[in-house]
Amino acid sequence: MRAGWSYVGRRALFALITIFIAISLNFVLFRLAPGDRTSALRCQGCTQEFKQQLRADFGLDKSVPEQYVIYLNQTVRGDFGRSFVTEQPVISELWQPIKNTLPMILLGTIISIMLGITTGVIAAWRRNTLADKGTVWGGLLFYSLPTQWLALMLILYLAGPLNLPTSDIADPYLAYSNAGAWAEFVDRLKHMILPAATIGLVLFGEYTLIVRSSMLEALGEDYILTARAKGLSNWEIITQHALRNSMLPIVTLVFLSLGFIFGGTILIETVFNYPGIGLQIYESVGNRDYPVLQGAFLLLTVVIILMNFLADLLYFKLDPRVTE
Amino acid sequence: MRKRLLGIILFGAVALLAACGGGESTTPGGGGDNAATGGAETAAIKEGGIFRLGTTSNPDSINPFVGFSALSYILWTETYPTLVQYDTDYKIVGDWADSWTTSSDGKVWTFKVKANGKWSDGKPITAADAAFTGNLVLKYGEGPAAMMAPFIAHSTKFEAPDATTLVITYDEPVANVLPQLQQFFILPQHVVEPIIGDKGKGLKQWDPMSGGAQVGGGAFYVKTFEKKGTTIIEKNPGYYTTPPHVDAIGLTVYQNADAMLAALKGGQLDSVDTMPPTLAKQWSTDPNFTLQVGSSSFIYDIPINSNQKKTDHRELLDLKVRNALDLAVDRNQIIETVLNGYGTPVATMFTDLSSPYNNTDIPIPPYDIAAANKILDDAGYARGADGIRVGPDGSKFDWEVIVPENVEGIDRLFEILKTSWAELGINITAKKLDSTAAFEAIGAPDWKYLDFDLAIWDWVGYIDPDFMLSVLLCNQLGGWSDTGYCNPEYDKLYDEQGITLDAEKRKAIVWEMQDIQSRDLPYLWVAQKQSISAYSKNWGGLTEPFLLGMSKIPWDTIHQTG
Amino acid sequence: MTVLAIEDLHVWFELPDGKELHAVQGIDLSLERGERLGLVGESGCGKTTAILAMMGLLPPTASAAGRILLDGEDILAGGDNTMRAHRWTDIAMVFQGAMNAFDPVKTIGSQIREPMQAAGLAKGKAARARTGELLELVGIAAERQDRYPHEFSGGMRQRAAIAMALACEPKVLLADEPTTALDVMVQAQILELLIRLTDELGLAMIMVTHDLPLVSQVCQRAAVMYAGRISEIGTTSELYHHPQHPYTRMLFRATPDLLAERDVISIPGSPPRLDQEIIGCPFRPRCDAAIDTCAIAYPPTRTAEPGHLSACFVEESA
Amino acid sequence: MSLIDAPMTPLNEVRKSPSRLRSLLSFLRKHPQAAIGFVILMFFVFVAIFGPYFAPYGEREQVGPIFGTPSSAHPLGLDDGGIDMLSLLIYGARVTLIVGFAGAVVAMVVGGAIGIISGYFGGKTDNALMRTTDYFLVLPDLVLMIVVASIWGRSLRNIIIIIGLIYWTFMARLIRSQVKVVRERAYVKRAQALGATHTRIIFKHVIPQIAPLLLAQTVLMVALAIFLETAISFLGLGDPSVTSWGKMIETAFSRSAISYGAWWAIAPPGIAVALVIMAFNMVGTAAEDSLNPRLKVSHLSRRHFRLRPLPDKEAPK
Repeated sequence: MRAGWSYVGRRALFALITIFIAISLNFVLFRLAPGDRTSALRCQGCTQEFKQQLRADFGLDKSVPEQYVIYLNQTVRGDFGRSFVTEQPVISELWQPIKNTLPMILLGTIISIMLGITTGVIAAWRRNTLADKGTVWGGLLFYSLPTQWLALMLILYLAGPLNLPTSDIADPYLAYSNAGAWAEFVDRLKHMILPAATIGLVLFGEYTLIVRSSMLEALGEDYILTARAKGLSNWEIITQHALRNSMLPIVTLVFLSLGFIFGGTILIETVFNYPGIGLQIYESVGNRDYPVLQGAFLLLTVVIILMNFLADLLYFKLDPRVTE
Repeated sequence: MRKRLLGIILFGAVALLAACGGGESTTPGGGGDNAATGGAETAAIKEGGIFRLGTTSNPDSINPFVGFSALSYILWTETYPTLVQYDTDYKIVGDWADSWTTSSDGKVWTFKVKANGKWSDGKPITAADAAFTGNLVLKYGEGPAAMMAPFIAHSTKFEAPDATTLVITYDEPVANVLPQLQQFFILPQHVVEPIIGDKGKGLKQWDPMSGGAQVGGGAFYVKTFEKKGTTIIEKNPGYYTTPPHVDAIGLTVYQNADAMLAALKGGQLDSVDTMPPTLAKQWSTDPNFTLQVGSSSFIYDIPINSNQKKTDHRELLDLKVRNALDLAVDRNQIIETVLNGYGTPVATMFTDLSSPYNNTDIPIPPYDIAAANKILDDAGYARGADGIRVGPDGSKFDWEVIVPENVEGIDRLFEILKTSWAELGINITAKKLDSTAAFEAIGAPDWKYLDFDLAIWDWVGYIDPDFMLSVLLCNQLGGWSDTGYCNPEYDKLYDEQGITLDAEKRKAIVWEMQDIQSRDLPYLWVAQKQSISAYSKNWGGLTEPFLLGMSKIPWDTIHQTG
Repeated sequence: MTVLAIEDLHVWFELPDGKELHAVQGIDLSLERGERLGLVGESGCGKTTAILAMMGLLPPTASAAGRILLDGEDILAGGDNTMRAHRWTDIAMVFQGAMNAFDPVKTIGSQIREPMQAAGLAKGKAARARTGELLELVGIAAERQDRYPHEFSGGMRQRAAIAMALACEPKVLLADEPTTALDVMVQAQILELLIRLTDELGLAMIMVTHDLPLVSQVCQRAAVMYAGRISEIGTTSELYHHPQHPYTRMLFRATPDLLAERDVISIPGSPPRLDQEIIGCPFRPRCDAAIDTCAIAYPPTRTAEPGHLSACFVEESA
Repeated sequence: MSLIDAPMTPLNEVRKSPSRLRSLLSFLRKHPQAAIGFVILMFFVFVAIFGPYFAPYGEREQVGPIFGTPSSAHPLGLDDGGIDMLSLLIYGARVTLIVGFAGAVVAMVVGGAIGIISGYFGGKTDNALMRTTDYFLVLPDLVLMIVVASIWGRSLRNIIIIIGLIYWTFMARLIRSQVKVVRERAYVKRAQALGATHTRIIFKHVIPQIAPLLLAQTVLMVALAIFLETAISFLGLGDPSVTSWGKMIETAFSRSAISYGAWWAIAPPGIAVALVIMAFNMVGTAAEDSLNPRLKVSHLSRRHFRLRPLPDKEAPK
């Protein structure tokens, strides 16, 4: 399997190069933004000398290449600078929101994968039946719904009847009143359901269509006929052969979208007032908090690159043909 | 970003005030204990409990060297000792200070402070803490402590001859020392001293929560702080005056009012600081909640570029045009539609909070399109083929309006304006920007105020008129000015009111300044929005201004009902 | 002893435009134990459809009629239900183009084991051992069962496909173009392997191909199919030496002969479409010996020798 | 037309369809899903073009109380400004569709150009362009969008450019691979041998060949662009001077329609967006399918072949 490992190595190298490009362009992108850390400052004591001093403190008086080297150096060491707004390290500003967002995204993705695979497989297997048509139309419909609007509809029509909270990540007073770990867990889950369901439903539309079409593709392959000839049951044929093969495009899709949902949670987190990474980014834009924005942007880009890489690795694991 | 603007203004205001020197009288102390009696409160007082408050604005930092949002100020007001405070009638009274005297030259202020106060970690609060904080800010005021510097502007040294005496020396007599000191938060020396660091850099990076909880010295201390979540402040057992009824206060930040109101309705909150006007009527009939409609600290205004050097659309400099525009602002419809009736029209920069400085002689312009059209016709601005008026220099009445985002209802306001002004043969397009970018766009290029035509913004009404008046000074070009307005006559009056200690005389000057404004119209004043908050009927003792952020919240009266 | 007998088998396909395609129009075949029968014809003649029908693998758009007797039992009588029980355990198949007959993401071994496990014949270690034996039988080292299809050459894959077909010790092996797309050397090896296996295991085989000379090398008997019917059937030497049907004759000429150096002459035209009824002999338009009668009716089956039947009005001289 | 043109025009390339309209009709007949989508689209395009002439009320005309409930006079009720929702919906169609189409066209032009150059020239050009594309592909799109929108300011033009800039990558990749195929075709080789310039070959031979795919992808991209418009507007980065469906959702949300229970202020624009996006997707996927048909028959089906009685045997003559 030496050829295989060289594949992994090549993908890893590619990921690293892309990350390097992302880091560099990130520097450029925010250098292009108007103003710097000091220009937006307005206060009585903000004299030119004061601003000059500040610029020196932030290393903004150095030449661009010098700044770039310093920036690279810091980035490699995981130092993304300090927030303009809170003066706390960017990493710690981003860490909590990420921790909040992650489980919500995972739950949503799990919901969408389970729903999407089930309906997609049924639709492909019962092609041209009512179930198939229903799935295709339903998938198209959910794929077409604006995310934020779906979220609002869930609040409007589901939150009340199901008695689910529509904002924040947890009831803060539970921890304060020492309600116990289980109660806190249930509470967290409750807060997560609606945002996760939104992600789940939005992705579901896309997933079910893709699963269906890649299942149809797989079901048309000769090895399915072989499997039937071999006397395998339908269930065995679908799970052992068709699904296994159609998983390849699905896995890639899931990992790719996992990377993008991180950024895409902005809409959902805005609606559900969910203190995650999306909300953090949105606020940083409003505050012109460039270090946080730059850090978040880089982080999300790297996440997407890593997800790509993971998808490659998984592909490698799932598809024995991938060696070149 | 209303609250944020409020924060900025608060700290700027005092800085400006400091420049104007002042009298030499001695103000008697407010007697320290300003606990309200609760008056007509009939429900039984139940001690303890946690008051859970929802807000749509957020605290940016609890480090006073960093944060500047209004909510952060509220948190510091509740958790750090201050020498004086506004009472519920917006009069300065003693808080930690029991009494104070001023030297005859007005430069030396001596405060007697309470001896019984303790920080939340058990250490006593002494005048030495105050002197330390003051001197620290003096030392690093041009650097890391810039955020705190305005509150002690013109002071030269802080001394604590004994534990209950604080002496502040100023380099000139300053008239409004007390309104400044109302926001001078006294920090625990034993906590801050070790983190100062090289050139004070540690101050900016200080995390007051690093010890697990903040070391507070007010009625409360911050137990948990979450910028976008819930911040809980707990009763400080060592508080120097009447302790609050509640055990703790929770402050949850919401990005949108909908979510907040759902939480209030669902019983996860006891109160919300703002009720959207669109919903207020619906809620006012809800038996479980009390809607509190109070004074306004919020005005919609339309800044017009008043820089005489403005390059294009110079027709906007024509006072006749401004008058016509003012007549074509349908204030009543704006109040009905944007504020759902929770507002009143205004013609000047002050809300009712600033009474009696509010010039009530200036009439609210009637909505009169015909009259406005006539003014423009008479001034010779003919309509072009497309119905849009054209100035004699060929300049079309087609203007760009800078609209900051995140100001409630401002899009709606723009639309109403666009419709009304279209009837005058004027077209406006919105340029929507985040508040920083919007402010930069107004000053563009480079704070020369040459490009922008008009803007729509909100204006924060404050108690003392000084800051609001100062925004229109010539020296504010590049500072707070959002109109490019400069009028030496106005500036002269401003300096005069700054040293006029007689309230009546000062009022007359301030009224005159407003007259000048209503003549020059650098702003069209539209409407003030009443503050609307709501709280559950399980709570009592909440008096009108409890969440306006202008004074210390009267926790000694707010309580759970039995 | 007759293992498999096909009696009057018909297959129709529904077409999307509502028409129907009569792909197999009543064929009769019988197969003795250990016998190798070639089923020959150009593409579109219904050969593959016929053997898919024998496996019960017709698509849902198909319908079938007739009888398929396995050891005297009509396994077509209950449609898919009765056929399923016999798939692979009694009748197994080597598919055309073994390239795609294997699932690319599973090991060769696991795919060979699958039918054993499905039929409950062997499990776990026993199944593994049996897989190894089968692979050895077709000339592949037993330990290569853990390799993936793409790691095998075309010839090896075809061998593995044969091993897979033998997994449940079937009575009948259907081989659909088992050697197309393989180079000549490998072709010969595979054919040799098939001959050896059928001889050793007493397995009956139907080999489908368009290559008549190839059939004469491998099979004792051959049936030539044209337009869904059998135009001629007989022993391969009879067919070679005394072809009764012009189509048979032309098929021999159309394939490069390994033995003689005759010119290769391709048959002009192509087989007729079967979505409409054909009047007369379907081969008539391409026939070089057609007579007037051919246009009117389908030729009756004529017996040239015992067991050598053909459907042609014209009596072919040797 | 120069003389050189004549031999260069390959016979199989210029398939003059009898008429564009007829080929469209036959496409729609073959794909009922596309036909439904097309009808929905035509309806909204009609509304977008002529809507202002038949909208019952003005775009900014307050005709009743805020959040007035649906009634016979106002079938969709009133919004937070007391403006007729139905009229707003009609006015909003235009901006939404303009942003959708224009954004997709920007993506098509940028992505198409890069895809063609990359695919046609290959080699180092291809490598450089595709590495750039790779980078853009991993950018978190929504985040990039709000960063750029907040830096550039909010206007319809900027939104269109942003949408185009975000989506060109998809287009570029797809077109590149197609161009690579076309490039190898005989008539392109012949044209090259005859000394035609690259520009000429690209415009005369390559673009006509990939045009249908380009078109199908553009249709799909319109759906994405509309989706993004609603997202941008929802985040308050839209153009405040114009009414779009995305902005209507944002307004309803920020003005607490949910708490008010004013479903009519929030549901209709979302449904309109969903319908249009769905319609574009239906037409786009059908067009894509017809260009790249998957004719594979499923080997596995719940149904099995049927049995039928033997046909009447004709007596052998």
